[in-house]
Amino acid sequence: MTGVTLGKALNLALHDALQSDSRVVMFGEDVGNLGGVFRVTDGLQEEFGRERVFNTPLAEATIAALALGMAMKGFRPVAEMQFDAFSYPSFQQVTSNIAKYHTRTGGAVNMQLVIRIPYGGNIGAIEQHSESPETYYAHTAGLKVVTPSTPADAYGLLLGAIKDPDPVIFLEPKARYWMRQDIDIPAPPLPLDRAQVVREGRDATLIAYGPTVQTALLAAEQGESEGVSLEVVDLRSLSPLDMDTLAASVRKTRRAVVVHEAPVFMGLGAEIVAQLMHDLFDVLEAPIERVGNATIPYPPSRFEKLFLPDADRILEAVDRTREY
Amino acid sequence: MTGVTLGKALNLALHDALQSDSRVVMFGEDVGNLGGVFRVTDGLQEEFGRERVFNTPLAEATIAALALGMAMKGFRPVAEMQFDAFSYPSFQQVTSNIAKYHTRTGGAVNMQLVIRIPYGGNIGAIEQHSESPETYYAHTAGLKVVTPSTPADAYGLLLGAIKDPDPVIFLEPKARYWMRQDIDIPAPPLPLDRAQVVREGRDATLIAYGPTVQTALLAAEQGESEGVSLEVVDLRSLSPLDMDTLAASVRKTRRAVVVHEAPVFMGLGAEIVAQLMHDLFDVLEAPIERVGNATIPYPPSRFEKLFLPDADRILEAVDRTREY
Amino acid sequence: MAKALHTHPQAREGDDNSIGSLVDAHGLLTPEAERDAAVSDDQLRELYRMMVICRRLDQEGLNLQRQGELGLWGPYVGHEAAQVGAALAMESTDWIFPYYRDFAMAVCRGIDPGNILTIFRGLTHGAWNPYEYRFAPFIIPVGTQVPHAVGFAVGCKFDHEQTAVLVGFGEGATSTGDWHEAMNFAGVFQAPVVFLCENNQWAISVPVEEQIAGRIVDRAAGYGFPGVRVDGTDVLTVYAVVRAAAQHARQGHGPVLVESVAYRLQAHTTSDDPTRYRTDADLDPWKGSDKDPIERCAERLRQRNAYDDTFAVAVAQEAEERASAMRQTLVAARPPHPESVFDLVFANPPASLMRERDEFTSSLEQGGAE
Amino acid sequence: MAKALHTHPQAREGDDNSIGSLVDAHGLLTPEAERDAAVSDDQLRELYRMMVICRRLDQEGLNLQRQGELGLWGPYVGHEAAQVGAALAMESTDWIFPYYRDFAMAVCRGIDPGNILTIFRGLTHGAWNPYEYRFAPFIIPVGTQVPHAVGFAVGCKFDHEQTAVLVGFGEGATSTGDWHEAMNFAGVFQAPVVFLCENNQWAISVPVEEQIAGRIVDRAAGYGFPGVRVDGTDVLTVYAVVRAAAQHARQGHGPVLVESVAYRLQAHTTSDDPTRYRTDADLDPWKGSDKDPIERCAERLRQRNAYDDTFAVAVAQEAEERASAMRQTLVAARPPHPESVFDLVFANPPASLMRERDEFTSSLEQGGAE
Ligand SMILES: Cc1ncc(C[n+]2csc(CCOP(=O)(O)OP(=O)(O)O)c2C)c(N)n1
Ligand SMILES: Cc1ncc(C[n+]2csc(CCOP(=O)(O)OP(=O)(O)O)c2C)c(N)n1
Ligand SMILES: [Mg+2]
Ligand SMILES: [Mg+2]
Repeated sequence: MTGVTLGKALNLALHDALQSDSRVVMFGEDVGNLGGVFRVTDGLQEEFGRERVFNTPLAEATIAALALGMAMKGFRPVAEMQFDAFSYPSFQQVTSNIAKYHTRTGGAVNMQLVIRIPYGGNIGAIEQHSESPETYYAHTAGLKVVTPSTPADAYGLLLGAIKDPDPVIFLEPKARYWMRQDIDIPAPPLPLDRAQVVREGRDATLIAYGPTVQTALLAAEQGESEGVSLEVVDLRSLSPLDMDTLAASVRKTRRAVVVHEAPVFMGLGAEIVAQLMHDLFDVLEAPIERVGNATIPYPPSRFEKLFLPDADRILEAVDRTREY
Repeated sequence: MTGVTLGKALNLALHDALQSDSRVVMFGEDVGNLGGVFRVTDGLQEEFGRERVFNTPLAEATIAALALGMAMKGFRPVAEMQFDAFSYPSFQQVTSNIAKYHTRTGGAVNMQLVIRIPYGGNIGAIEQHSESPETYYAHTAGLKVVTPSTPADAYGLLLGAIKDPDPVIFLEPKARYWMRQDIDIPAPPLPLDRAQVVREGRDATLIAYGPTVQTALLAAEQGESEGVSLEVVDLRSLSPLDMDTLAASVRKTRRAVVVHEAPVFMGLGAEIVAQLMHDLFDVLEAPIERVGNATIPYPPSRFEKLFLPDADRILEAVDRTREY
Repeated sequence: MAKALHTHPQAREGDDNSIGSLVDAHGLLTPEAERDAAVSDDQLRELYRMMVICRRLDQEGLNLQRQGELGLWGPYVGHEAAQVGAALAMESTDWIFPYYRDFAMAVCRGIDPGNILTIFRGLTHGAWNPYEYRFAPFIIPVGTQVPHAVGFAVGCKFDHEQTAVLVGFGEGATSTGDWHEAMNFAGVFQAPVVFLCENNQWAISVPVEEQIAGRIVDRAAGYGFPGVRVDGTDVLTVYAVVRAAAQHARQGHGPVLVESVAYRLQAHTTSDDPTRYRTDADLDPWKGSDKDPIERCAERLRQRNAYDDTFAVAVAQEAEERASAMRQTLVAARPPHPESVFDLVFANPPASLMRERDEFTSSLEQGGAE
Repeated sequence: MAKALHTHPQAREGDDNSIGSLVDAHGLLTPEAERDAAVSDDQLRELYRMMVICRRLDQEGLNLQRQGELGLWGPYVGHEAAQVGAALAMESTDWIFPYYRDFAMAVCRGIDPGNILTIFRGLTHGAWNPYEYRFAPFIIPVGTQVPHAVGFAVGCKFDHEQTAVLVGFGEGATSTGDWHEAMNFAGVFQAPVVFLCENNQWAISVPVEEQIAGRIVDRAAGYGFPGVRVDGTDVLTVYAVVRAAAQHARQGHGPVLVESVAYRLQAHTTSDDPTRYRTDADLDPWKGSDKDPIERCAERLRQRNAYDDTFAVAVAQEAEERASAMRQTLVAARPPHPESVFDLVFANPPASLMRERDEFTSSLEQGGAE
């Protein structure tokens, strides 16, 4: 299929999952005839009916809890949170129940459910619509957390998440919903725990995920024109981290920069840096750099580009590792 | 005052704050005539009356929101969450409102409030009563996060938190409520952003906070008898981190181990390691080690000691840094 | 039923039904209540005036968004009676905790509309000092402002003030846990709060029947305080009922829930496409002049002989002027320095944040960005 | 009032008051309803039997805790009628979502009480397979199980099953946002749920009047479904009302709220010290045999001539035997291998977690701990 946007790829994955498994259901605010505020569920209610795809009242805690209850009843719920910050009301249900229910039932009950959360900034939005909540979820044991960076990955990862027997937080880089790619569908589900080298290089590794992968690739291109060869690794899975793939790349390049939109402080970069610098202490030529937001609430949109990673800031960080 | 427990020191700080500032109020579940499930508010309602110290309904989101509203009205609320995991219902109010209200009002409204949260394990409790939620709060810009490790610090830090014009998450190491110390009171408030070297040493630095400081000190003593000289730094402030104090210590010892009860993955140790290994790349003799919980929901209490840091595990980590 | 089991005496709906009895079965002020309310011609004209101005400002907001001057606009046409009626019903010493759509309330409180718009232009997250206007910031996470108002009101009560607190929210907000917790706290603490539900029958694309079980107004009884459902297109009713509710609250009788029923005539926001979920026919019952807040108010004024062309033209002209002043203020608004973002996080910022700020500033200077 | 404004037709309390009318002003089954319920002597004896057994198990739990065999015990004495009555009122094909205090419900469902106790001994977070008993795990975070039940019930409805779902919670739980959201969802989706509030008038030290504004039972009307307040010390009433409510739900008429009013006669848990917040005098009205679920049931049986010493002695003896069996099962329970903690996190665990497990195992072997 040609020119498929990331949003459309997600829509196709939901469609194929709803079609191939009658136990898959999809719900959330405005996912019905509106098709969601980003149109990811466009046309699904019409095709599959109101018991497969349905609107809920405005209550994220109970959207999550509904997923728990329906999963227990043998459905495979896919719940949508409308925006990153609006997933916070569900925090207790996700952390204290969804992440712990398998344990709590001695393994008897699977939490085969997906919570989709559009996240990230760069869309010129008002407050609360641009957050990067991955730290909150990745730190919570009992959850799997993934995020795609391309339409093809979006399709494959979402299928993989729906088929996985465990609860998956599926973070959708909302600024990339409109990114286009030719993709083959139907395609098999992708594994949930694998990072991918999306560009090979020699001089340093850029580690990115979700919205920042394209930014990292742009930086790598720009770097190339300036004579720097940058490898780019797309995490795809934020929890667990695929440290083997990361370590293999950094073992080769001996320098790295981690790039995300979330504040650097306690961002995912902290864990990646801590592990890589620990495991590759003797291999690294320079300390690993992190590029992310400052320790501030997400700024007014007029200023967001000044705080989000861009190719220049990434290349400056690369320079720091190379000039070390 | 002799033999004051950490719980009593908190009680004294609340008492002195209520007495010296008529705008201080204190509320939460069971903080009235019960004095809280840990007796931290013992006797306060009786002395100060039901408009200064009062029970609320069982609703943590609105306990936090009540603090916001009353702070805006010029009170200095101190809200209690009964246990770590029961702070999660307030996550949206804390993250989306309390942490952002000062920003949102152009600096006009101060969120001069404290949210007290007993945290950590090692008390043989049932599920949900032993969590270490500091990552969730420390990653949230707009909050200050502190935790005492001794009765004296408990008193001084809580006074400091109440007097600070910004929202403070005050984490209380519940397993240490019964730790005793002779303390001077009244004492001045402590600054909220300072770590403290609580034991000097040469061979490696143990970085700990809250419940693990005593464990680290124990390890240091044991280490001494084995001929290893360990410095122990108590973070006291989890956000911001006092990196100057940490760096100064590690610059001297050139080896470090971070110790906390939270899972290692995305725990506070990740940020500390990432910063120290970045800033002291050339100084360190070995990668910094982390000791904490596995990537699991908090285990049944029968097993908790196997998963929590103890002196042995800390010293093994020290050995790893020394044998590197 | 089961009264004998009732272990603690508490106010129940019916104990104080004076507020509920202000309106008839259609949610309109009864003739008797209208007489008692004694709203003067001048007051009614003031309500009319503010509604006309606010509708014009709403239109201008939409224009500005279409012209690329705003990132987003959330129209409130259809809400004029609720917002203007409620805001003007409150004393200037009272407080208002709005939700994001309560633009007209902000205007009634005297906040410069051009400044408010800087929020929707992405320049700031908040454009006024709440203490200056006794008007809290707009809140985006639905429902979360409701318990803030309760906390503030508890404070007012403890300070023995004669202050009432109005909190605005949509019917979708009543689905949130925060709303319920706030209702219960308000009842338990007998806080002086007026809960104003602006039921416009849609939460983005979700119609009220997929949103709410039962009736919102009926929930008040479950918290032991009065609830009243008013026709949200009649400004006189909203004004009189909210004024009575605020008085009730101020006098220490506890909270009141007012459900104002009207209709969201426009898209949820300019990002929304309502053609996907509702038809023109859905709107038809709400488009007539009998449902238009301004027309209805004009009609009431005419019946009082308090409306004439001179008045109407003067108001329309004032509305034009204020709309163009709003536009001018907006486009002239200078964005704050980006570094100011750091200064607004804390009242007492830690040194580490100030270091981040300095690095940011010097990288801006180097990069020459913006 | 304001019926004309009601834009969508929905069930309201009163539309179906058949459940509410089962009880009189004291929350007791009316003679008529009792006749209609046709609870046989054997059924009533079964209710009696399970209450006696469960009270004895409760006592044994307390003993075990005092003897250091349990870390914690949460007594449910006073709740026997509510828990046994409700659990036995449900069909075996129905589901129950309990809260942490619903031990007697678990016993009624056939779960081995000695196994349940392993939770309170710190060996596990959950001691049974929910599918085996149609009984969900105990939930500690207050109120959060209520929407789980609704989700499950929505699933039952979509699967066109004749299944009702009972969910238990304390009156403190009604203060949580989750409770309200669940009530609203249940109403919107017309889910087959019976909400059972075990109002024991205390949430640890917080008395119901500091907890709840209004009356819990009155809240059902606000969600458009029936609510009924029953005397929670009369097992026959609880049984008949919950059975009717479950039938109502199973037949597709939507949810029902049952508020069962009794009293927490013991400490909140063994960690609690109630002398700090209530006096013996507070308990007095609840200590008489007219408030004791077992005594009341015995009295009903006597009136039916269905109670004699042989029966009573046999039941008491069975209770003794089950208490000692429970103790034996508990003390004989072998703790699982600590590594099993890793195996229970996921159904499909990632390799990194299995590596952590292996490291843990080998460090255990080295350290020789436990
Ligand atoms: C907690 C939360 N969830 C979701 C959203 C996204 N959202 C913004 S407005 C809205 C609908 C609100 O409807 P209602 O409360 O009826 O107010 P209205 O917009 O109709 O005036 C939604 C779902 C949000 N802002 N906050
Ligand atoms: C969300 C949450 N907050 C606080 C607690 C601590 N806590 C445990 S039981 C309890 C009281 C519950 O009272 P109620 O719902 O009436 O049930 P009861 O214990 O009286 O049966 C509290 C506050 C908790 N478990 N969960
Ligand atoms: Mg609405
Ligand atoms: Mg109770």
